[in-house]
Amino acid sequence: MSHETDSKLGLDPAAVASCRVAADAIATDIDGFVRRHTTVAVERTVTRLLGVDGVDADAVPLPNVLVDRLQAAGRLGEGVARPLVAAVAATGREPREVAEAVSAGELDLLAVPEPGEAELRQLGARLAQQAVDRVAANRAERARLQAEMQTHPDPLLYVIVATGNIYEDAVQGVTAAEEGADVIAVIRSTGQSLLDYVPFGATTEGFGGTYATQENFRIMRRALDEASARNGRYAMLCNYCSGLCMPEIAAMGALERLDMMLNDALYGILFRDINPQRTLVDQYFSRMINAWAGVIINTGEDNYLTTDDAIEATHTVLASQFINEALAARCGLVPAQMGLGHAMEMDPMAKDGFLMELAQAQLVRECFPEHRLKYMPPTKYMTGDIFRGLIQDALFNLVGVWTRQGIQLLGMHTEAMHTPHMADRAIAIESAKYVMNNARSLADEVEFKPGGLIRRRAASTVAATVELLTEVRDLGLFEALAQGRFAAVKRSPTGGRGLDGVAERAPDYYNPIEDALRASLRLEA
Amino acid sequence: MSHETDSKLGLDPAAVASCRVAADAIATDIDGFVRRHTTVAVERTVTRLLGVDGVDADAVPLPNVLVDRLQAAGRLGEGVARPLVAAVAATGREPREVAEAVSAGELDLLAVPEPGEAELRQLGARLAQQAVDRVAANRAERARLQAEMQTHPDPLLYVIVATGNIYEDAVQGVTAAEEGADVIAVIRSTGQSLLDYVPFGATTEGFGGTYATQENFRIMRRALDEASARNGRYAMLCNYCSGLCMPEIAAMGALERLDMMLNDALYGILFRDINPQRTLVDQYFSRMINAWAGVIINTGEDNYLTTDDAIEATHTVLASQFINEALAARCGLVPAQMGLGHAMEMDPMAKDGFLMELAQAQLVRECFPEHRLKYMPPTKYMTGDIFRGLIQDALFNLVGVWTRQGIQLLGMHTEAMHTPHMADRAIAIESAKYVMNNARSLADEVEFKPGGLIRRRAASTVAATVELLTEVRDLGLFEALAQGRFAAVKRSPTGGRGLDGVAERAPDYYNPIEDALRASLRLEA
Amino acid sequence: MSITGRTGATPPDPTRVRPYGDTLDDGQVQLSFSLPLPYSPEATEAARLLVKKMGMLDPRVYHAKDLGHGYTFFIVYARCAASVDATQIVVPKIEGDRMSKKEVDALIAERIGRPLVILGATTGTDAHTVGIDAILNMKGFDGEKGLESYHGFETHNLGAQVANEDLVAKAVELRADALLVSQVVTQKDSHKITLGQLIDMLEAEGLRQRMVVVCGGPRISHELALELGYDAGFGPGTRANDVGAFVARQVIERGLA
Amino acid sequence: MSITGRTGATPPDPTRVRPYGDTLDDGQVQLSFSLPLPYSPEATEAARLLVKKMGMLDPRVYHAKDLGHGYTFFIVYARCAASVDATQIVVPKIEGDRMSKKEVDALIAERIGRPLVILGATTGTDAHTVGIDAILNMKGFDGEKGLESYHGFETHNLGAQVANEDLVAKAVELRADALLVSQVVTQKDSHKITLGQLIDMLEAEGLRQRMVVVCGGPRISHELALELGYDAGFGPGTRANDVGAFVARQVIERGLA
Ligand code: B12
Ligand code: B12
Ligand SMILES: Cc1ncc(COP(=O)(O)O)c(C=O)c1O
Ligand SMILES: Cc1ncc(COP(=O)(O)O)c(C=O)c1O
Repeated sequence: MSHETDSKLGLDPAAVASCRVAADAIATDIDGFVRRHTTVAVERTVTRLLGVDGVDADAVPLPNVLVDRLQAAGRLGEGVARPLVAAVAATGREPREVAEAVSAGELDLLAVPEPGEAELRQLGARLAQQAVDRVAANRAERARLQAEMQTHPDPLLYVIVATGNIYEDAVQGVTAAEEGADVIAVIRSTGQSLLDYVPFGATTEGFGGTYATQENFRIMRRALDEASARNGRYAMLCNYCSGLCMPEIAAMGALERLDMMLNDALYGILFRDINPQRTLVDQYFSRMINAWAGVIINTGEDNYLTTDDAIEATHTVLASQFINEALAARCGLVPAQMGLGHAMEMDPMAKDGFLMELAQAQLVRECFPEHRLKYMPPTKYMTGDIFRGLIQDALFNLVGVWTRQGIQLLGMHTEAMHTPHMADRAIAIESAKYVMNNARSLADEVEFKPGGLIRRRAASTVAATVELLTEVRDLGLFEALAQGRFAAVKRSPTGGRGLDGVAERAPDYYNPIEDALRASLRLEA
Repeated sequence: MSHETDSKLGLDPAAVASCRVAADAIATDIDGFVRRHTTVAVERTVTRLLGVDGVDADAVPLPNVLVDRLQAAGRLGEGVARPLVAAVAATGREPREVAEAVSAGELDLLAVPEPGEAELRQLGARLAQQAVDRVAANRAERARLQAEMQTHPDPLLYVIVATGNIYEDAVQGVTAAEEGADVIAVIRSTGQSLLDYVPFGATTEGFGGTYATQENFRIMRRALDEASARNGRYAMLCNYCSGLCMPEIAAMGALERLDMMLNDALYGILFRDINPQRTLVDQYFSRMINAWAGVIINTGEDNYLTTDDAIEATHTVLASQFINEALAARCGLVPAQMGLGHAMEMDPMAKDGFLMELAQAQLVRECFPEHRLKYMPPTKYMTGDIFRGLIQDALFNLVGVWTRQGIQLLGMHTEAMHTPHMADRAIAIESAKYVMNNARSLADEVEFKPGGLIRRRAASTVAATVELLTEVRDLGLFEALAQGRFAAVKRSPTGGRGLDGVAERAPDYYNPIEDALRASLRLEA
Repeated sequence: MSITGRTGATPPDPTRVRPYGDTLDDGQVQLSFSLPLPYSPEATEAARLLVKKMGMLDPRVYHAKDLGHGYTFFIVYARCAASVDATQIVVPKIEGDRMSKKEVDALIAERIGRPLVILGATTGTDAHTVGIDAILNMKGFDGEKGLESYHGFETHNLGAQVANEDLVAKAVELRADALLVSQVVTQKDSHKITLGQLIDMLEAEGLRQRMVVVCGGPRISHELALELGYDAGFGPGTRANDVGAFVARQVIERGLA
Repeated sequence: MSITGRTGATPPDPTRVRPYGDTLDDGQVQLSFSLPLPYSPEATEAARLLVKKMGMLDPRVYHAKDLGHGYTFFIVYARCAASVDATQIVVPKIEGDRMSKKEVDALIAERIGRPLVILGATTGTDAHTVGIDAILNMKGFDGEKGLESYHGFETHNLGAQVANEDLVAKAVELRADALLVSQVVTQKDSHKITLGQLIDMLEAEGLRQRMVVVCGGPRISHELALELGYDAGFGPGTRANDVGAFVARQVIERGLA
């Protein structure tokens, strides 16, 4: 696709190739770092996938109870699997029962005698395989349902529900699915990404969203499955797999058959001030889980254009997408699972802004031809003028279908005021369907004049991207973030939240889930 | 422009040329007919341009008083100028005073002795020249004002005001001009086109519009001139020069410096059931006046797609535009004064409808490269869903700027419910400005794939147009209308309203205004 | 007004229906309007106060746009405190199951035995014919052929701008079984005036009870038609078969043929 | 309500302001909302009745859309019978003429003689920084540089998600002359809660009167800020110079420096 003759933009394939080379070097560097570390979240995820769930009397989730104990003893670097599997071996109980016993004070997790290494690893591998198989079964179930039902041509229509009450979310999600949405994303309560634990149970009073809890996932999945069956179209469920509990949420999603996850360490670093080391380690494990679960991940580069200028800084988005692609590939995600994010965020009053947006969207499409690109609507320049907003979103939908994006996040005309009301969403879905059907074949019909504004804009963005990626490769990603290369935000590798949850892996670090995933995904051990 | 290399659609210049040849033959035929006839409206127009205005005690306009007298005596075919000028010569009064005297019963118009033919013609010519000069002065005044003020790139933004109360119309027009409208069109009360006289004075209670009266023209012109001066942009004033008083309204418009006029006999025939002979004769004279006044005329082919199907019947629009072009040219109108009408009226639910609309709009643009095309927004498929409607109009605005239309009639999201409220219009203007600025250079940037849907659609429309025009040429326009070739409506040459106001010109028919206009416009006598 | 939201899969209460934004009973309503006040903080406050006067809670003016010349446009969201009891609502409707063209023709053939004469027109100064054509003409509407294509009807479409007198005269001349009148222009209630006049004329001539008289148009409801003295009213999206079925049934029920 | 319209160039009456569609005092208002009722004529009637309960005349439901699952969306136009007296409206406003960056700097240099220490943050769990950055950072907003670029200010931007305690501690540490707090998320009135807490904490520490405390955000008005105990509030479109001018003047007026 990046080949001259295929490119509508006349892109230079060599320039695109050098982006990939630089991004790969950046990812290799991160990969080395990640493999030497673990985090409290990674370890809690291991407990979850081994079957631990529930909360203690103080509402502390059992995965936290176990891992906090480990960390308090300064033994986080060994991994929680070692003592947990040992306890299972010693007591003959299920991991969940072990956790309950620990939380009840009946069992000291760290005082259990370990069986021999071979026996421990055999038991660990068996337990891990159960988890991996359960996730595989969900994946197969999804495939079965999707095969039975109708599919919608790309771009998929993606909408959010964000009432703060999961029962309302379910009602809203079901109506959206009925109206034609392909993906229902449940927005999280504002504070969750900074919590170093996953809340438990159904949410009825969140702020701007509900918590990502396993129960909430279940309620939504059930509601959408029923709606899918009624509509004959499979409604995908999406949630947020980012923040301090990134891999735990990936695990919960894998267990409850979520189909899509926002999953991007860079988002957390830049927009939530989460510590870069912590979240990059977390991301690695979360993405392996997502890869195995068949989840499509969405990355957050679209957000860069809210703090930086969309006309000046588009190359930062493209550069970050190349980095995210390289990082994701190392976790076993295939291009069709990579919802690399970008956005239409230029000032709508810009002369010829529509042409520039078209150039950008087509450029991203051509750089990532097999990826399920996630395309974000205007948000920053949405105002209280809902009538103008509707048109901004219509132009966005036109660009989306014209450049064949993969996932179209539907813009809401009420973006500047509230998270979407039921009718806002219905209006958005109806307009997207209208515009996309009415202009369905535009991509086949239209060519961009050689030497024109659109091609020139694409070429200059690629050139700037090569330059930025080369620089980031030379600096290293951590230093590049510290210097504010992305989103006009500076984040130090030792700043932000969650660094205290990171530990260097001990020589005898043991993580049977990671081992099983690497084997299943055929990743380098 | 119809040359292969210049055409974005790869149009066949020979096909376009044969459309013009056929249309010219059709116009020649009509021309012959028109030159042999006059109508009550034409004669009333002569009196108006000679200075007759006002109403009698029964509110009958003085032009009607004079012409009715003539017609009652079976002498319409001689023209009103002969007795009127004779009366001026005999009494030494102004034509207006003569009319007042006739109306008061003090003078019998038909009993005045005629001076010698030479004297009559000399006096007639002098009086006519005064009228022609007064119109020329208005034209010069417009040119002066426009030169002083800013101009807006095409498409011009055209909006309607339609309150039924001229004082509200003025308020609405002024706000529209302030918001950026280039043309303010004042809609007429529903019944006016069927009236065989022009109402007098200011309207405060019309239905769906105000009457086209000279006083209303004056009130609006004054309000807009003031607004223009404040805004530094010249606001054009438009009204409806059609129906049974077509040429009279042209005269009133010329006297009050209107800038644009809806002026199309075919509209009256097809949509108002006005007699074809009557209105084609009226149209001829009205267009000469408009030509001399520097008025841009708008034709009504856009309406065809309200009674016929836009996907099936577009070629009827194009064919009619060629006919209208040929007819208009014979009256001295230059391409820049020809606002040939067409419309975006396909079912918005049609797959790839946007592409077809694009093809049509570009086709019309290329067939009439120097004309100020009038492009009508979606109306028929506008519904009570104002949110969808806004988007229909946004796509229309995008097509308008992309294909460089001349006059963009702004769509209203409230089209299906009421004539525009002040805010509806403001929203429409703001969105048009937004979309057109944001996509200003699209026409320069984009090419249509050879052999693609867009080019094929254009080619097949041209082919169908050639066929239809050939058929109409063979049938003659009157017979073609009778057979329902346009707008899926059949109109017989002897049906409809107003035939009784048509008379064959007598051998001594005299019309000094026509003579003066022909001379000024350098038209064949 | 207590804003609750659901704590489970609570269904809404139909006896107390309020607008729904994203939480049960939140009452969310979007409004927009212009005020004849110059763009200013005071105008915005006036907009807010006005919405309060409508009995709304928490009005928030999200957008104010200067329309120029002393006018300002507002977009407001607010919460409606009022509710309606939906269980008490009764809307008059045309009775009888839907029938297809074939069924209508069969009914007429069987029960009447001759084609019914139908006269259609858009009356007054209204020039809109698309609606009446959609019902009467061969071509029809929405894939459904018009009454002209039925064996059971002999249709006469007089077109638009037809004076009520001319319509009545024609009805007498053709011994019409049914009159179908379209009204599209509704400004200053012109449709109600024109429609009302026709009924008055028919009654004066003693014709009203001898034929089926129905009207239609984008702003016509069955309820309004009944108020105006018509047998039925047909609004947006009407298709010919429903009109045909109504006319045939009426003629049979009322023994008019 | 008498619908009059103009008979000449009649101006609107500011003591009795009503919405304006296309005729003076026509009261035209557009509404849209959803009801938890299945798409049906009865639901449409419920929508109409509800708008009547708002005190509106002639409600016309122009569009009803099935949202599925027992919900319906409506677009309604109606005429508002209520009016407001615009001559009685008083909106609190920040006083003083606008000043440029240069003028603000000059005022501080002349009347205070040292840079004022300004501390900015978005508080609570709110992660939106674009607004506060627009006021504080070099880059600024809408072509107007931020307070960081002023000689008269020493600015500290703590970013977002800052706990009120941390903000107060930092204020003490840096001996701040002014606190600038941003709140963007307003769901469930979270902005009011977070803003209210800060004032309580400052009062408890006896700091409130010793500094200028202002807030801003898309849903903040000067009036709301005063209610919450702030010295001023700045809404959408605010530019740095206005904030700078306000802070400088307050410090001088209240003799805080
Ligand atoms: C097409 C059209 C025209 C065409 C009409 C061509 C023609 N021969 O019909 C033209 C361009 C000529 C025209 C002119 C004008 N129009 Co016009 N027009 C429209 C438009 C765009 C569509 C109407 C339409 O065809 N709808 C499609 C048909 C199929 O729908 P329908 O009429 O509702 O019919 C269905 C049902 O209602 C029902 N039905 C209808 N009649 C009947 C009768 C019976 C017996 C039955 C059983 C059922 C039935 O069945 C039909 C099929 O389902 C509307 C805007 C809109 N989008 O609605 C404006 C509109 C109706 N027009 C309007 C106006 C004001 C005018 C003018 C007066 C403007 C002017 N001053 O120049 C003129 C003059 C015409 C006049 N005196 O009446 C206004 C009316 C405002 C109002 N509420 O009063 C509208 C709403 C536009 C606007 N916003 O200003 N118009
Ligand atoms: C950009 C943005 C983001 C970015 C923020 C990046 C960043 N670092 O700031 C990202 C993508 C991270 C984001 C995330 C979220 N966002 Co957000 N976001 C927006 C968006 C699109 C634009 C806001 C903006 O930057 N405006 C531009 C600035 C310049 O305007 P401003 O803030 O009003 O500032 C001006 C004035 O108000 C004033 N001002 C502001 N602060 C101050 C302070 C002082 C002292 C003074 C004097 C003046 C002042 O001066 C500024 C310049 O004039 C809005 C939608 C919209 N169009 O408004 C949603 C919006 C604010 N976000 C929203 C939500 C819900 C979220 C999330 C919670 C969603 C979720 N659950 O995932 C998350 C989490 C964030 C959190 N916990 O706070 C909602 C809030 C709904 C509500 N009313 O409560 C909105 C309205 C979108 C929506 N409709 O759902 N968001
Ligand atoms: C990749 C990614 N993760 C997460 C989020 C938001 O999640 P939160 O703010 O709840 O962490 C976003 C929001 O846009 C995102 O793009
Ligand atoms: C050319 C032309 N003349 C006149 C009119 C309408 O005028 P009226 O119905 O008042 O004759 C139209 C309406 O669209 C038109 O296109």
